[in-house]
Order: sequence, then structure tokens, then C-alpha cells
Amino acid sequence: MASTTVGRGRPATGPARRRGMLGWFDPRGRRLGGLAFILNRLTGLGLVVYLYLHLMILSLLVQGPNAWDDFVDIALSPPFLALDVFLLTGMLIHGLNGIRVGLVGLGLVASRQKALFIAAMVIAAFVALVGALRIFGGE
Amino acid sequence: MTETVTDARTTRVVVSRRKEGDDHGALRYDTFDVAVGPRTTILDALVAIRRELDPTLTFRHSCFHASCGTCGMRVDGREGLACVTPVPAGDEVTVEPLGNLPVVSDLVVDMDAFYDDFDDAGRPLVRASETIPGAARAEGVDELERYEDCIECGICLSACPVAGSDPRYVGPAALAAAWRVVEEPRGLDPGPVVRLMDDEQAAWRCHLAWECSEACPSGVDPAAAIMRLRRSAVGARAHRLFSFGGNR
Amino acid sequence: MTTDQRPADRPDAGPRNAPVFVFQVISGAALLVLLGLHMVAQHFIVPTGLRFYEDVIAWLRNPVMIAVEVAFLVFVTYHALAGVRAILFDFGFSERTERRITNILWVVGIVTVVYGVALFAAILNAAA
Amino acid sequence: MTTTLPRQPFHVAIVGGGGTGGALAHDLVLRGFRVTLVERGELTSGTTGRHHGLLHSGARYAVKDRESAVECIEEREILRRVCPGTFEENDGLFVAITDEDVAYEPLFFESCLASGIPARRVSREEALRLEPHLNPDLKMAVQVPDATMDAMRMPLRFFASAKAGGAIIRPWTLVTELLIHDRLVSGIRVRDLTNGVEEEIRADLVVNATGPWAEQLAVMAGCDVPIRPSPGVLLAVRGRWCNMVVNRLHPSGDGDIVVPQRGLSVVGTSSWVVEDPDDLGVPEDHVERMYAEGAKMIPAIRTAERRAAWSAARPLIGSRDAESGRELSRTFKCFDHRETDGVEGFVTISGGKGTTLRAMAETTADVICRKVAVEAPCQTREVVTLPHTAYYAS
Repeated sequence: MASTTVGRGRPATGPARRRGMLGWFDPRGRRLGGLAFILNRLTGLGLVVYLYLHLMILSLLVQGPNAWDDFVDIALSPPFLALDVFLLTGMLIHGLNGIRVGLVGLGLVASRQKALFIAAMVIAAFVALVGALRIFGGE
Repeated sequence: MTETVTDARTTRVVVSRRKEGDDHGALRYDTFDVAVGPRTTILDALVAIRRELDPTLTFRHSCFHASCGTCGMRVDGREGLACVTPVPAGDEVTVEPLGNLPVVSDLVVDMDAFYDDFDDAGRPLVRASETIPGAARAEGVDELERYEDCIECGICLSACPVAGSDPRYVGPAALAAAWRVVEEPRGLDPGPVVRLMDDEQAAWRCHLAWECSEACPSGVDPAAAIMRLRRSAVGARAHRLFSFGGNR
Repeated sequence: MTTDQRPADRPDAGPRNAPVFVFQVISGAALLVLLGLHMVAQHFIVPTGLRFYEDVIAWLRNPVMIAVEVAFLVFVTYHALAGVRAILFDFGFSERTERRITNILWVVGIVTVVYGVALFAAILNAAA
Repeated sequence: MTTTLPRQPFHVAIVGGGGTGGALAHDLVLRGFRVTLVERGELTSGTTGRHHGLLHSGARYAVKDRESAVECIEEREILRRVCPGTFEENDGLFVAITDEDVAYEPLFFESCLASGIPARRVSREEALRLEPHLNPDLKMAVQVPDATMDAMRMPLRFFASAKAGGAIIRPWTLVTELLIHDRLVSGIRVRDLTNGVEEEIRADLVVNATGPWAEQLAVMAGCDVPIRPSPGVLLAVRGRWCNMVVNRLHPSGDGDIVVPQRGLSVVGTSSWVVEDPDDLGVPEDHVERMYAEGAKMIPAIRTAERRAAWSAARPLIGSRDAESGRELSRTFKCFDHRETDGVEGFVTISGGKGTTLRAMAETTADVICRKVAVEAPCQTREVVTLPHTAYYAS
């Protein structure tokens, strides 16, 4: 086997070793199950943030009809409705993938994770689409 | 390897280098231009580099046919056995050691931590369950045997995002080995193994990324083994719960 | 740990740490039902998708709805914080720090539920 | 003659981390020696690990190489005892496909029995019941106690035991020179490839256990070892096409064996000779021959997916005129270079095969004991080795 040059001290260009606190978040080299895991965590974190946001917003109800109804008017504006679609999609992904995680994760269907993930995502996409049409069509 | 083929090409092999003597093991990448043929594997390329370009390059290898499990490494960021991973098409390929294990030197990782957990499972090397349907046993052969599929390469551990974050996780290989003991106890009581792996740092630590099973070069499917181990663990817990401490 | 053909016989201390995962699945399953109810009751059957004040108060006077919403709050808080815990535990902190995280999350969870229940009471109070 | 080792035990430096070096380290540690073993790469990365994984019954050598055949059947029994749970003990079948094979059978069968190898004639029908994937045109078969080994994990048991007994095992350590003064070898100079540090390892005796590289190392001491590196091509295909080891019932030739290994079937092997065991190559026509010959025994191999093809260099002892390596004996030999070259403190062990690694170690350790006038009997026939995982796990 012939060779021509040997380069030395080339700066690091390859992907770094994955050990680390946010190692789970690195999507490089991931396959379907790995992406499902990342997606599940990201949607989960998003929903946690939304949960506390939701609880804070509900406190407007204490301040009486005007405060709440003003908020509802804002919330029914198209940019907010778009956020609702985003939220609904996140919930669907997390919830439907959650069914997969529950079934597979307790060893009930230990070997069908890929098919279940695809099925969950197809359903999620379909319901999100119907939901989006309803949310925007409901005006 | 001296491939006498006409469509030879040259590929730039970028190799992760780390020596204890270099700045406390500072990482650097060296590049080597290597002639490759259609059948040249990453291991062939590394052997050629060591022989012709840099005799100090260190990497693990032994059997050259995906049976010993020593040459697990990461090729362009993905785990594989160098001996059966062809040099990919393209001008450049990056070769790095397995992740989630300490690097000894260059592409060599320290397997001690891997075996510490793995050994706890107590899995025998040879299994009794046979794979060729309908085959009879010859006179004098007590039971047909075959080696366990797992070749202890550490690829699953490297691919695992949880082990990537937390070294306390016992990892897919040890859990798959434990499941083999449950699946085929060969006269032993698998109870202690199930209890050992029914732990937040064992079977329950997995987050179902399934990367281990996807990466396994030997068809072991550790992820499914972990899930089945969980079912056994839940079953054992339920059994203990409903026997009202009778096991104590 | 080096003898042939022997399963692990480390001192058998029994399983450590109740599997949070199982509770996560149980709470997750409950959420599928309760979130479904929540979404239908508060958003889907409402023509605008979001109730105006009077409508909200009218619904909250229904004790069944209160029960559903409180149950939803309990499960969603558990599920959310257990999820956060799983992510935090991947940071590889010391066991002591991890125990502290678990304790803090329990406090956060209880505060969240108390806050939520108090909120319902305050809303009904303000409306009354 | 002394009966115990002196308080400061003799220090033996072994060069070569193959099966022979590992078994020798184990043997010497049991006899009370201090042992340091160095290997330039990973353990078993030279010839040992590339082995097809046959634990020989000896039947393959029974007709033409009785000495090797007897060695094999004896070692097979010892290894089963000291390495329990490490072999697939499914036996082997020698299958006769052609009339020529059938004509060869009586000589083969009688030679097996004469070598102490249990052999049993198996009818065509029974052979097909045992191995449904065999060529249905086979005429008959002979069952012998072949078994399958893991070419890395079996030798690793010896390394694990040696290490537990105090031997220092140093992979990634390259020998750069032999320390030699006035025809006396007093150690080795090595470079630790993991950190680049060079150092001298002083030893009372240096053992050259480098297999096909034996000549290259011996030259450093001005010694001569008649070793011919004789590579062979092996082919691993996907699918486990047999449970037993399947051999062709005829004089040994290319592609005459199929060894099952996990989910693979390994077809071996060809044979030629080279000068440099680092420069083997994998001739594609040899791979083709493995396919063609393997398929004569198990037709499914013809279309099975290729998993890997590789070459391994056997260390054969013999004349430099050897052309294919087939004519050379598969036995081993220990050279005390004081006797062969007038160089003291230097011993070479080479030749042999995976199955005889322990016997090679015993012979070498006996030579060493004689040289240093220590009486310490060999214990490796009885002492059960540690499992391979013990090499790593703490």
C-alpha cells in the first residue's frame, strides 16, 4: 500500500467524544430510537415550561373578568394560535411516543420500538394537522 | 494490505491521537494518505499506517472477522468494528476511539470498566440453546453448544447516550448479559441477577434510545434485553409483594 | 467475580430505589386520560377554543370538573418533575447532590399543587 | 540440583503476546518465576487471534504428521480441563464427497485410532441428520472430537491467570533492541507506545515467543531460527451453517474446513510462504477458492454473504526451500540459543498451533528450568485458568 504524505498536528475536526452533561442532546450519528429519545426530552422540557406558564396565566382569573378576557382576546390572535398548534404538536409527540415508551419500556412489546415510533409520529402528524385546521378554521 | 486491484484510490485517514506523554493526553488528529481498494477495511488502513507511516500508532485488533470484538471504534462518528467496516467512499474518513470509556492511547480504550459491570452478570461464554433447526446430536455430544453472540466489544456502551452522560450506568452489554442468564439459566437461579439489575443505575436507567441495538455488530439487541429484564424485575417485585414478605 | 458460569452473587441487598420509571408510565397513562378530558372540556368543545371569564367560572362551579382538574394537576406535576429529575440525573452529580435534587423537586411539586389548588379557590372566591 | 527458587526469583522477559507467550507466562508464574511479557500491539493480535478457532482433535494430522496428531488429542483433553466452559464441544465431521475421498477413508480412520483419536464412522443419512446443510451428495463421514475455541478468549485465560499470579503484561510495548554483551542476553530495550517512553527491562532470560516474527527478533541477537511465515487466507461468511466442525475427508488442502463461530461460518484455509509476516495481503483468488471448496462440503456457503476475509501467518519450522508450507510439520520446537548459536540467556519457542499452546509453554518452561537449574514441576495440566474476563475486571 503506497502512501504519499503524513500530516501532523492537524486541528481537531472530527466530532468530539460524546461524554458530558449534554451528551444526550447531541443528535450526530443518532438513529431513529436515539432521535425519538431526544425528541421526547425536548418536547417534555417544553411542556414543563408551558405547564408553569399556564399556571401563571391562570392567576389572571383571580383579577376578574377584564384581565382574563383581555388575555383571551390576545390569545385568539393568529400568532398565538400558531403557538397553540406548536403546543398541540408537542403534546401529541410526547403523549403518543409516551405510549410507545410505556409499552416497550416495561417489556410488554420489547422488540417493536421502531414500528411503534413511526406509527406514533404518523398519528401525531395527522391529529396535529386536523387540530391546526380546526384552530385556524374556528375563527 | 496489498490489494492488487485496478480501481485503487487514495483516502485521507484522520486519526485521533492521544498519548499519556503528550500534554497530559492532549487530543490531536493526524492525517495519513492511504491507498485503498474496494475491499480495504478501516483495520486494513490502520495496519498499513502503522507498518508504513507511523509505527507508534496504537489500536486494538485480533481476529479480523468480527468475532473477537477488540477493534470497536468510531468511524466518522459512528461505532463499528474496524475489521468489517469498509473505508467509506469519499476523500476523507475520521477514526476515533470508542466513546464513554477512558482512552489509553490513540484508538485504544481501557476495557476494565466495561468488564467490571459485565462480569457481574455472570454470563457463561457458551450457550446451550442451538440455532440450526432440526439438527440432531451426534453420539457422545451431550448438548449442542454455541458461543454467546455478544463479543464484548464495548460498541453498545459507546453508542449509548445515557452512558455518555453518566458513567454509573452499568450499560447495555452488562444488562444484555444479565438477560441471557435469565433467558437460559442452565441450572442456576437467575433471581440474584434480576435483583442486581433491578436498579436505578441498571435496567431502569435506559431511556430507550435503542442506539445500542442499532450499533451492535453481532446482533445482540441489548435494548430489547433490557426491556425484558425490566418485565422480569417487575414480575419479581410483584411476586415478593404478594407473597407478603414470605421470601425474606 | 471471576469464576466460570456463576450469576452475580454480590451481597444481595435487594433492589435499590423504587423504579421511578414505572410511576412515570402510570402517571403518563393517567395524563393521557386527564389531559384528553382537559383539552376536550376547556378547549375543543368551546367554539372559540378558549373560554371567556363567565364561562370559565361556570365550569369551575362544577365539582366534577374541579376534581378532574386537581387530579390532572397532581399527575402532571409529578410527571413533569420526575422527567426533569431524569434529565438532571444525567448530569452525573454526586449521590448527595442527587438526593438534594430529589428533595427540592418534591418541595417544588408540593408547592405547585398547593398553588394550583389555592388558585382554584381564589378564582371561585373572587367570582363569588 | 536446587529444589526451590532463590529468594530473588529469576526474571524472565517474554517477547510476544500470543497464545504461546500467555501460556508461558502462566506456566512460569506457577513455577515461581518473575515474568514480564511485552507485546507490540494488542494481545493475540498477531497470529493467535486470526486463527479459525478449531480445537484440533488431531485427526487432520493423523495420516501424515503423527507427532502433531498425538500432541493435539492430548492437549485437547488438558485444555478442556483447565479452560472449562470455553469450547463449543460439538465434535467434528470429516465428510467424504468424492470416490477418492472414500478411498482415503480407511487409512484416515485407522490413523486416527492409531494416534489415540476416537473416531466413529457415520453413514450418509446420519451425517445429514446431524448437519442438514451438508452437501447431500456426500458418501459418508467420520466423527472425531474436534471442538471450537474462541481464538482470543481461550488464550486470554492464560494471560488472566498469569496476571493474577503477578506477571507484568505489557501490550503496546515495542522491543527496540536486545541487550546483549559478549554473547549474553541480559534484557530488552522497549518503547512504551502509549506514552513514548523508552526503557530497559533487565532479565535473567529473554524468551522469543513471537511466532512467525521469531526470525526477525532472533536476528537482533545474531541468532538464526528456521521459521517460515506461512500465511493462509480465511473467509468468514454470514450464517451458522453447521454446529459441528466440518472437514473434508482427504489429505489436507485448500478450503478443507468450515468452523462455526457464533453467527458466522469460517472457511479455511490456503497456504503459501512469505518473507515478512507483516506483509501478507489477501489474494482475491484464494478467497474465491475458499468459497468454491467450502461449498463442496456445505453448498449454502457459495451464496452466503461475505463478512470478512483475512490472512494469518503460521510460524512453520522448516527449511528455507519450502514452497507452500503444506509439506512442513505443524509441530513446535524450543531453541536454546546457547546450543544453536552460542548465545546465552536467549530462548526461542515457535512453530505449533493454537491447540498446543500449553504444551509449547510447558516444553519451554522445562528448558528454562534446566538452564537455571531450578526444579519446579509443570502445573498447567491441572491448574484451572481464570476466565478471560478476569484479565480486565478487577
